[in-house]
Amino acid sequence: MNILGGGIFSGMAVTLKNFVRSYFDKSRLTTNDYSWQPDGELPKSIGEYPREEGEQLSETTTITNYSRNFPMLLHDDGEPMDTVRCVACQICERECPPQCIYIEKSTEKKERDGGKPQFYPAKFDIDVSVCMSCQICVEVCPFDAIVMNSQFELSSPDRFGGLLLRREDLLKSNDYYHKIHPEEAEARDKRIADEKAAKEAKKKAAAEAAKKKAEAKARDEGEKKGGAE
Amino acid sequence: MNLDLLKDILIATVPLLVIFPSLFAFTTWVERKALARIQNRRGPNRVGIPCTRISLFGLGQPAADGIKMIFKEDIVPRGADRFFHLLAPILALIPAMMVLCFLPLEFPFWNAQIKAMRAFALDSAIVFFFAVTGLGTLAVFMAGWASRNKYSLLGGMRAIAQMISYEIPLVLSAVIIVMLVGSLNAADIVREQRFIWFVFTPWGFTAFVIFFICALAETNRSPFDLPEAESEIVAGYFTEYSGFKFALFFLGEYIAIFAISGLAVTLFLGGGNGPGAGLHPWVPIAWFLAKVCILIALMIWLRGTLPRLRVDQLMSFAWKFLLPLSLLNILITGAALHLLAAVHLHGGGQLDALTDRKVDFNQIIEAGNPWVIGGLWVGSLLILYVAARGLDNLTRSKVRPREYKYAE
Amino acid sequence: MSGISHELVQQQFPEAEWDEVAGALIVAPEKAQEVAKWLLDHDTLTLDYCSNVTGVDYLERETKGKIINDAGEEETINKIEPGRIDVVYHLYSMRNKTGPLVLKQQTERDKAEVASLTPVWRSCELQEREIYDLFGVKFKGHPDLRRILMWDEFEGYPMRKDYIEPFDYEWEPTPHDEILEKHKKGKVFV
Amino acid sequence: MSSATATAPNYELIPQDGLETNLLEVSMGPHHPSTHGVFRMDVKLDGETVVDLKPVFGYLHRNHEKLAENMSYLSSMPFTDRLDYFNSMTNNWAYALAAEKLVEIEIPERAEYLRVVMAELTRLVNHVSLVGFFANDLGALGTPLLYAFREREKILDLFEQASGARMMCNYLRFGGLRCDVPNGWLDRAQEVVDRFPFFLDEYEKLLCENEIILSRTQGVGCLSRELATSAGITGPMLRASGVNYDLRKVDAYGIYDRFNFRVPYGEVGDCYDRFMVRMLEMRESLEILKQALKDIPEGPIMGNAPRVFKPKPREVYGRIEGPKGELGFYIIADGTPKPYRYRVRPPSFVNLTVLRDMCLGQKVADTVVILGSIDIVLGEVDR
Repeated sequence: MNILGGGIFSGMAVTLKNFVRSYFDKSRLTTNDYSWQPDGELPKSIGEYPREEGEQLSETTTITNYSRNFPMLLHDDGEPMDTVRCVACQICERECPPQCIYIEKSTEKKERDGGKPQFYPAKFDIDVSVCMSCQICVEVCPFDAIVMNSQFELSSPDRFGGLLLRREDLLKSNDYYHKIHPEEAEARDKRIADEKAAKEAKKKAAAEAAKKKAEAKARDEGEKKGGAE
Repeated sequence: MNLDLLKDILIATVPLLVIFPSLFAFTTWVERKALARIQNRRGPNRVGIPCTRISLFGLGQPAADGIKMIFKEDIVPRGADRFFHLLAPILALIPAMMVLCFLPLEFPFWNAQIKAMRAFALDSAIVFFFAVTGLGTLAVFMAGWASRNKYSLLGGMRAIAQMISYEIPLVLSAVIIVMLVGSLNAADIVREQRFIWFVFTPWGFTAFVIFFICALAETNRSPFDLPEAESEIVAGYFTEYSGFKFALFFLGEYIAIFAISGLAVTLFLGGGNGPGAGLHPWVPIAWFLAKVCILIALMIWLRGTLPRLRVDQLMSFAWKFLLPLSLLNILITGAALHLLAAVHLHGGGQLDALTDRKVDFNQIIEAGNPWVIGGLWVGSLLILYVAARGLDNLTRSKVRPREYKYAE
Repeated sequence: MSGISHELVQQQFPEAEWDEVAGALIVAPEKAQEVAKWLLDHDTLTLDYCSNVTGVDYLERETKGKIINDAGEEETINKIEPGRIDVVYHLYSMRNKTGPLVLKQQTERDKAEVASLTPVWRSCELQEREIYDLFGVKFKGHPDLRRILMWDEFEGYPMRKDYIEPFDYEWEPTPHDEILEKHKKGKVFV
Repeated sequence: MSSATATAPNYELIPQDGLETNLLEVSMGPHHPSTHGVFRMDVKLDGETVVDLKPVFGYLHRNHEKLAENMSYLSSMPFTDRLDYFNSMTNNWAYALAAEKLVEIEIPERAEYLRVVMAELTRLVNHVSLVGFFANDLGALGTPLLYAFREREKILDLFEQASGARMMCNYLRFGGLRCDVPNGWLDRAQEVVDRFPFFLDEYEKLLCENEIILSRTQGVGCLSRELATSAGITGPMLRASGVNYDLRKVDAYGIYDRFNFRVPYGEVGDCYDRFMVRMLEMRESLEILKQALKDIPEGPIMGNAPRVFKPKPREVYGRIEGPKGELGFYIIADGTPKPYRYRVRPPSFVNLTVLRDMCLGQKVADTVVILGSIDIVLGEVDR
């Protein structure tokens, strides 16, 4: 038989315990604890951010290696527009669920560093007030041109223009991508390299096969000739 | 104009007007901080001294809140009764402030050797206290009615029902003390607790528990905060109050809490009595305030733990549990007092000649046979506990924790 | 979970059609309540749980069908399939833990009306109201047929395939061309 | 089996001394602290007693189904996150399950396990925050809610590390998962799972035997077995009414048949049963999680899904046991990359059918408790 009001007393014991323990046991605090975050750039307890007035996190700060916020356009080393990976195929524009991407294809092709001439986006706008950070555009992109940025301090006093990211705002280098999502970027680069290697190997194989064929043909012909002699 | 009288009045009242509102500010901070810690949060920790980076654990928060409240727009709903809408918060504050005067706080500013100053040395202080606090109910209903809001109206209705119901066990548990002391004067009651605080007697303890529960209900504290039940009727009677009017309500509510805690301290916890109370005239005041703070801490703790009762359960708790129990308590107190007196007289004790009463309680305790008194103590507690359990079983017979089955 | 054989139902109600592609049993609205009651009270079926109720709108469309013409030759002609609205019920049995059996009622688009199965399964109550709201299908015998998701004054049935939404009267002010221009000029009312 | 709509008790107002009496009509919501979003209950009160109640929906209606019918199959995956925004993982799974029925895709073992892990973590998130909100509705000033949210945060951290987002995970794909979990994630998940029972013990001590909670919830909002079945109530609410029907057991979708777990059920079907069934279900979820985290194999996380999802004309209905009840997706494919008809069967919407029946004759304070015990999310009710 329990005592009168026993449930209330046991509840009060729980709250008293929490009251006392909250001063000693950090894991009890509701405040979010990012101590598992590998790099030390983030305040250990994000609950106290910003600690100083006007404190800004550095541009490459990410909450986690997998965090995603809004998309950005990747370019390789060199002049951004010369090495932009996007070829304005407009798949992401079609697939974007909230339809926040607006692309205008260039009229003529442009020479790339070490590649064929390609189209490029004359206009590439992302309306981040509509974007819902779903990463569908990243998945459907066949050229690995669009990836997720983790920049989250985007507030702007300009209600209309401030949240419309233009092509220039979206262009980010592959190095930057490596900084914010190291694991993901590495995996992506590896995959691209593998694909390229496979392609080249295939090409080589095809070329070799063609060569062999040609050689065989030549030998055949030679033999024929020899036979005829 | 009698200048001395004016001086007396000022000396007696100004400290009250300084101590309690500042205690209010401090309590809001403590409450927020303590609730935060109970809930494993940090609580207010930014506001400190303005223009510096010193945050002082957020102690500046009440001041910041107060300033914000004053500068907020005062919104009166269209169709509300403007006059009563304004009157209600004022009327909520005034009775609460008034009853502070009946507390046995003796400020030694003036001629301490001759007489300590008390605001109101009224012989029937306890009766007056209950009479004046009853006015607070009116303010609450006025607010509920004048707002022209259905939630407010529901809150006002709840407040009336709740406060009237809980007033009865509240008064009945105070009657115990009056029986023990034989006086309605707050100072007499405190003086009577020189040796033993009434909370350490079985009847006093039961009465204290009932009194405390009723005090929670009277001041709309959790788990009896039905008139302002946030999850049900938005904010109850002050749904439509904003800015300074809201602040007044808030202040009135807290002052009422101090007043009723002060009364509980006076009646059950020995008022200003405590170790070293005779050393300096300020010590009893410190003791008194410390005890009030302990009661308030208890209230905060309860608020952080308990959910709210429902309105019919609240009523049945008051009428079917607290009321019979306090009546029984009165019965047992009377019987015990007679028994004690009989034993006392049997043992050759004398009646108190000074007062008009048969026995002086303290005298009996001091002189009595410890076995008799101990037996009485245990017996009364047992009877009261069994009675409480029985009443509990009667009122909530079907409510029990359950066992659950599993399907594989 | 095992499915439920439709043949059992067809034995009792021979006029019920079995649609192989959809895997659904098509019953006439007049018969629907009777079939539903029978399914609910049947000893072995006991379809006591109606999980999902929804409508499907089919516009009038041209299909190519093959017929044998008078001359006995196969000929491809254009058939016009009239538009219709299906009301689909997914039925399960909680007691036997079997299901589903898909029940369909079909009705024409202009004067869409089917029988309400709310008297048989309470779970249809809100879902049928939703179909009434979004597809404009009237349910005969429904206790409380009002709009549910749209407001009472709303006109049209948004889930129909030919619904044309009115001009964006409650748009999110997003910074794009024309709307941006309008916003710059000031508050726009349409 | 009774299935007729409950009618309000025949109410007569007795005029007293020539004074006219009226019922008090209160419109609770859409901006009310305890309607869990923009939901409205038009309540008619006699004093404090509820005489009539009409739920009003649609404040958050955005015609999710129409949106999905106008975009490709994959594109509506992120929109399913927004249905029941507490449980994006299970929403994803329900949609993926339905879509995978359309085309035959083999799902890799690791993906199946991770799906179960995510779904059970989601169940923990949902139940723990529901119980917190429920206590808040009862008037417990945020304390249980904040304890619950602290634990929820830990699980949301796990989601964030795995999928990049805390709530709108968008993690499942037709045929598997979008990406694998990062290194060390499974250990962190194990840690969270190991520590969760301590929290549950404390929570049970705080709430389950509290006299006030017992008297506030027992006998309030009773839902009979028959009505629950007929009204299509699903999930913990159905099991609280004493019907043993859990799709994880009945359908055994995914790989649920490999795990050893029990299904708690109540007998009375009142708010206390609904509350306790959820508390007990959390322990069972932890059991599943322990087994799944132990057995999880290495391997690929994506099956042989076609790059362009273009199923043949078919009709499918896929359903899973979501934390709130049976979440079903009914898809009609017509051979194009867009679904011809896309229908969500939202559990909390259907569960609201009996709100009125449960509330009639109760006190106004009980309506919020009953509503809280139904466990609705307006993103899903209104879609």
